Amino acid sequence: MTGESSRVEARVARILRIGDAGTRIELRVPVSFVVPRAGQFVQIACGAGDAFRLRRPFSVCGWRGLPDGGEISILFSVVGEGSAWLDARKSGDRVDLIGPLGAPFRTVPGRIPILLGGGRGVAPMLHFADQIAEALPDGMLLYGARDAHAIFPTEGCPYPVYRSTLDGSIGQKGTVIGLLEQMLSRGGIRADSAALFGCGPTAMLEALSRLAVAAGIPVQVSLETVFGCGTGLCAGCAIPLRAKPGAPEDPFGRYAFACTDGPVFDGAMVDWEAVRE
Amino acid sequence: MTGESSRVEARVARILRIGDAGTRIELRVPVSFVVPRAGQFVQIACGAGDAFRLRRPFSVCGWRGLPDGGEISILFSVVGEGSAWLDARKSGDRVDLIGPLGAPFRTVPGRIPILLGGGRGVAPMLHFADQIAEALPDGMLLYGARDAHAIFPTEGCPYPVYRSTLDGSIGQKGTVIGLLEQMLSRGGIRADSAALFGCGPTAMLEALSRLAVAAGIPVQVSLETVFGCGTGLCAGCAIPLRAKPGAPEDPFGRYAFACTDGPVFDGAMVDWEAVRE
Amino acid sequence: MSRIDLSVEIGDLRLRNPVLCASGTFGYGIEQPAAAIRLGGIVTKTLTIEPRAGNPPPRIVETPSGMLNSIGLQNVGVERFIAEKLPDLRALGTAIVVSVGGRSVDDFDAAIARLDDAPGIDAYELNISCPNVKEGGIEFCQVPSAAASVISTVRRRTRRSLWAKLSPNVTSIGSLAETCAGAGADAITAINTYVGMAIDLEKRRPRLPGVTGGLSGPAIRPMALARVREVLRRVSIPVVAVGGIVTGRDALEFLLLGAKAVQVGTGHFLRPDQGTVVLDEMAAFLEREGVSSIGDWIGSLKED
Amino acid sequence: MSRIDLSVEIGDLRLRNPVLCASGTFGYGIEQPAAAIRLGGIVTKTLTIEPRAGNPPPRIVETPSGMLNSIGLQNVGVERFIAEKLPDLRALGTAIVVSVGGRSVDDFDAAIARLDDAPGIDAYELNISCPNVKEGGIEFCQVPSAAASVISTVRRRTRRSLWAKLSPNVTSIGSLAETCAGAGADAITAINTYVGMAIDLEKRRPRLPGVTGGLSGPAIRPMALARVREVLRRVSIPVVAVGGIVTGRDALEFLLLGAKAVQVGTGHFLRPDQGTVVLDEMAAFLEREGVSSIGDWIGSLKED
Ligand SMILES: Cc1cc2nc3c(=O)[nH]c(=O)nc-3n(C[C@H](O)[C@H](O)[C@H](O)COP(=O)(O)OP(=O)(O)OC[C@H]3O[C@@H](n4cnc5c(N)ncnc54)[C@H](O)[C@@H]3O)c2cc1C
Ligand SMILES: Cc1cc2nc3c(=O)[nH]c(=O)nc-3n(C[C@H](O)[C@H](O)[C@H](O)COP(=O)(O)OP(=O)(O)OC[C@H]3O[C@@H](n4cnc5c(N)ncnc54)[C@H](O)[C@@H]3O)c2cc1C
Ligand SMILES: Cc1cc2nc3c(=O)[nH]c(=O)nc-3n(C[C@H](O)[C@H](O)[C@H](O)COP(=O)(O)O)c2cc1C
Ligand SMILES: Cc1cc2nc3c(=O)[nH]c(=O)nc-3n(C[C@H](O)[C@H](O)[C@H](O)COP(=O)(O)O)c2cc1C
Ligand code: FES
Ligand code: FES
Repeated sequence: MTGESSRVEARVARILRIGDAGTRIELRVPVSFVVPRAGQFVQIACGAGDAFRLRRPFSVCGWRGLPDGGEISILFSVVGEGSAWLDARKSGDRVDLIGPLGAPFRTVPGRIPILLGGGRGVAPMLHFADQIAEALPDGMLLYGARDAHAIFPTEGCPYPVYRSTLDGSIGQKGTVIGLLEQMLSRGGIRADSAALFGCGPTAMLEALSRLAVAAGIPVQVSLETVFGCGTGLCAGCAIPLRAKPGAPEDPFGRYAFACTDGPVFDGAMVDWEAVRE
Repeated sequence: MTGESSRVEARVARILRIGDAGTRIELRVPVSFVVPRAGQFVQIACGAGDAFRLRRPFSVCGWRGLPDGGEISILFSVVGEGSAWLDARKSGDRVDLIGPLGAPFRTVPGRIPILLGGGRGVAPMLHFADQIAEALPDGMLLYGARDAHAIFPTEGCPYPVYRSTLDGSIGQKGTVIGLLEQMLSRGGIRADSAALFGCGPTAMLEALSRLAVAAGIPVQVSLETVFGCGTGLCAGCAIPLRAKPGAPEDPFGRYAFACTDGPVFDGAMVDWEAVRE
Repeated sequence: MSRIDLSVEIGDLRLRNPVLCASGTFGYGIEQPAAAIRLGGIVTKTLTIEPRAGNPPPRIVETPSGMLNSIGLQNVGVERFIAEKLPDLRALGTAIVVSVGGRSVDDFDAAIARLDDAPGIDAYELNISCPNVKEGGIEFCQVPSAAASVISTVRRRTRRSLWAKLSPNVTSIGSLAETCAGAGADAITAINTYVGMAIDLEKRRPRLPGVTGGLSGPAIRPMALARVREVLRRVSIPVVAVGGIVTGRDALEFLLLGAKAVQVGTGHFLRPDQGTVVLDEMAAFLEREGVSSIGDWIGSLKED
Repeated sequence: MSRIDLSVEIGDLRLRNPVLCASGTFGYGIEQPAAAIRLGGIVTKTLTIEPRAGNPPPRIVETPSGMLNSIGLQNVGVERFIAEKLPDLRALGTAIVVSVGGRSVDDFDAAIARLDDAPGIDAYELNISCPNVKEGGIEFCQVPSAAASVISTVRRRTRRSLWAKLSPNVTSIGSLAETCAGAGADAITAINTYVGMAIDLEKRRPRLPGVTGGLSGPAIRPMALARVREVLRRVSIPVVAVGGIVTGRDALEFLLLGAKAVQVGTGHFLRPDQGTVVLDEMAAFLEREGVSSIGDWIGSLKED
């Protein structure tokens, strides 16, 4: 990871509240900031100075390169004090962040990328689509949300976007996993040529991974847990993994670190029972 | 104290930075707020919400009654996080305060009030002048500051203002105590008809009290110490007092509470050696 | 007013709600009558048989999410309390818990003997855990036998309820609680402050003249929770929880663990009526969650 | 770079400056090489003779001005450490302190025996104070004789420097330090985390699967200061201070008390190079105050 991430004083370029869906913030970073890859995240110091607060992790949802640096964008919802602080920023404000961090999504040679975003989990998927669409133009994005109000705009997305909402107010009624199952069964997506990439609520990622494993489709998921440092120092961000079949027993390998080994994991390797507990 | 103080959501009416001298903030309070008397203070919650911070005490420096409430003004300097927070307020912002609190200055029947303010200690003296000038028009204000830059404007003051600065850049060169001694020796102030009222650095108040006691002049001083509650609950704000001559021994009476017994004390009763330690 | 039944019982003593003030953070209980009449009970500033001057200033230092105090039990003494404070306190109609301290077993015994003649006191809280008064050597709590001897001595003196207030500055607060229960305590109050200190770098001196003080406030809440849990696992007498409680949610955490009541301390310095804020927030939360009686909430934490 | 002489000696070990990282908060010391090469020394994550899986997630809870952790000593084990981490660590040229833990005296002994064959280790820090690993019953520190037996056993095994890392969750950390010095420790590291817990009200469950965790961060600094002072008053071997140090000023407070060096722990989660921030702030302060050698500052607190 050395040299790949740095701490920068970013500036808020734009901040936009998108209905119930949350907030999109675009942050200007200097050239020292390495181009982030989809699935990577940044650690933001949410709160200036006096009070102690751990940094908060946010996935990068877009990148725009500029001659003297670039802009990263983040989609987020307010769930507590840290995200409320971020939501209160105004254009021009400073934001202290570290990044890009973590292991990104990786395309699977010979397979068509099927991206699945649940709720604000659509963020890294939009970034992934931007990053790979030129090389892999046949991909698509399946995007599930609670209802029409909770949908982030996906206009610029280079992939076709298929949507689902729980109440059917936009797109197909039901979950994004239901949508995927339907497309698999109707042949819109073929198990032998697809690779699945997901980000969203843990229950969705578990369902996605089980489905993928059952259907023999490669699957990568971006997982969240509570972070201490986000930089591989504290061992706080444990993700339980299954033992590799046939591999020697390795107690240390029971838990991987979401911040450095992840946040993107092979969905087949995650021990979902233990995650759920 | 019951019924005399209340917690209110004040609004910043005006905030004004006065060079090196500090900041003047004017806060709109509702009718429930009792008219403050000079020497009283308010306890301000400097910092909104999340982080724990004890309230900070500030003397009232002025009062303007309005049909539906009033405005209190405060003069302050930034010395730490609490005062920095207050300094960052903008007009219209909310400020949670409790007041008015504490024992005010009290005029001495038959004696001409001589008010002495050192540095930002001038704040309650300006308020006191406003409050008593009509009834006692012969008073005066002696105001000492570090230099010309550190002087708060005193235009509206109903009393004549005599100034001193340590570097002589405005008024007489030296301390405000030097100025007082000079006026006493030249007869501008007469020991047999004056009462002294002071607020400022502890060393100044000690010198003032010693001088007053030696000259047989009544003296009241407003003292600062670290406050816990400001409302008489914690016993944190101890001011060491001399034993009353001839009174029965009273260990409890060794320390008075600056927030309820004070902040204004009889300068002759304070045990200055113990304060200084 | 809440429709939820908030009343709790600490041994024989019924409180109309489980929110009390913590000793030393609400004066003698009469300084803020409007708040005091709504509390479940009032715990007074710790009283000693003789008046005490307390420690020299400064007595307070703010620290991250907390504060240090070194008041040194400044108080008017039992005699003046009975004459000057108790009548007003009784007039409030709130349950009265008188906190008692001392440097020796005899001090405690004498104070209780005198207080026992005064009517209207519902319980005594024995402050055997003050970190700021150490003339006698160390805190009583640091020597369990000393703690036990205070309790068993005053137990013989009074029929009123005895709450033992414990220090967290010990290896095992659970076994200390057991000792106190065995010696005749009717309830345990946990916890008093943690020993701490602060330094003035510019002056190269401790900020408190007595060097160390007691740490309180939100900073200590996670530790207080763990300490209260240790006590609850070891004794069956009621436990009154204190330590960093500033909001209704904070209070509900301790009740969920199994504490029968809570005390609000440093929170009162944010607002003199913070105890009532805690009470109102607590009731509103329970109402939202559909809990109709506080008894259903107390001790309902699910540990696997 | 500073013109001030910042070097200190912990027994035989000379450090170029007194700022180290705290065990478990800076990985194995190789994750942030740019910061690591500037520190006075690196204390590794606690290693055990066998690799350990650690505790199930979540392992971290934020609290007022601090955090709880329940990592459970997840580590690669001594063998893999020597093979995979130590070479890179040695390449940094910073003093290396390997933290060692275990459930039994034999665990410690076996780990030290294996590590002693590996070159380039300057000292061992014996973690006898982890609140999150209790299979063996309780913390070693809670039973002074158990602590002593760990130290005296490994003392016979190695000639390298032994630092005993103490728990604050005891009645008298001073007498514990004395016991450890008597058993052969060359230095004392104080303090490890305070036992704490947090509750999820909505789920009515503890936030950590193991219920309790260790509290660290600025919240504990006032207590750490008082604990370090207790240790300093009881032993003459060097003391390395840790607990809530996040700024250069924080570090200077502990040095003023008499600690010979400090460790930055939770501070690293604010910035992975927080140790160097502490170092630079410290040097700038001393320069402003006209202190030319850190030795003149250490222990210069004026207590009346
Ligand atoms: C790798 C990664 C990428 C993320 N990307 C995004 C993103 O793109 N957009 C976005 O809105 N959020 C994202 N999150 C979640 C985000 O970090 C949390 O919402 C944020 O930390 C909450 O901080 P807070 O102070 O507002 O709330 P807190 O007060 O800290 O927490 C509010 C609630 O959220 C829970 N919580 C806190 N942290 C997490 C977490 N990491 N996972 C699950 N629950 C948590 C708390 O227990 C609490 O119930 C990501 C998290 C991770 C680990
Ligand atoms: C009755 C009373 C009236 C006051 N009136 C005014 C006023 O009108 N205008 C004004 O500017 N200030 C006034 N003060 C002082 C003011 O309360 C402090 O400046 C303020 O609390 C500092 O808060 P802070 O968070 O900015 O600084 P902190 O970070 O709390 O402190 C900064 C420095 O000031 C010291 N300090 C903190 N509180 C006090 C105190 N009470 N006395 C002396 N030193 C302290 C600290 O030890 C530290 O060195 C008054 C104080 C009292 C007790
Ligand atoms: C200023 C102050 C004074 C205190 N005085 C006493 C006291 O006289 N007797 C006592 O038993 N506890 C005393 N305490 C301890 C509190 O009652 C309480 O146990 C402790 O502060 C922890 O609770 P908190 O975090 O809610 O304040 C005092 C605490 C403070 C902050
Ligand atoms: C996430 C985390 C992991 C820790 N792991 C260890 C450890 O493995 N061994 C150890 O001796 N101390 C460990 N500690 C304790 C620290 O080394 C330090 O003693 C404590 O956190 C107090 O310092 P701080 O407030 O600066 O963090 C850990 C602390 C944290 C926060
Ligand atoms: S969050 Fe600290 S190692 Fe991952
Ligand atoms: S500041 Fe609490 S009694 Fe005065």
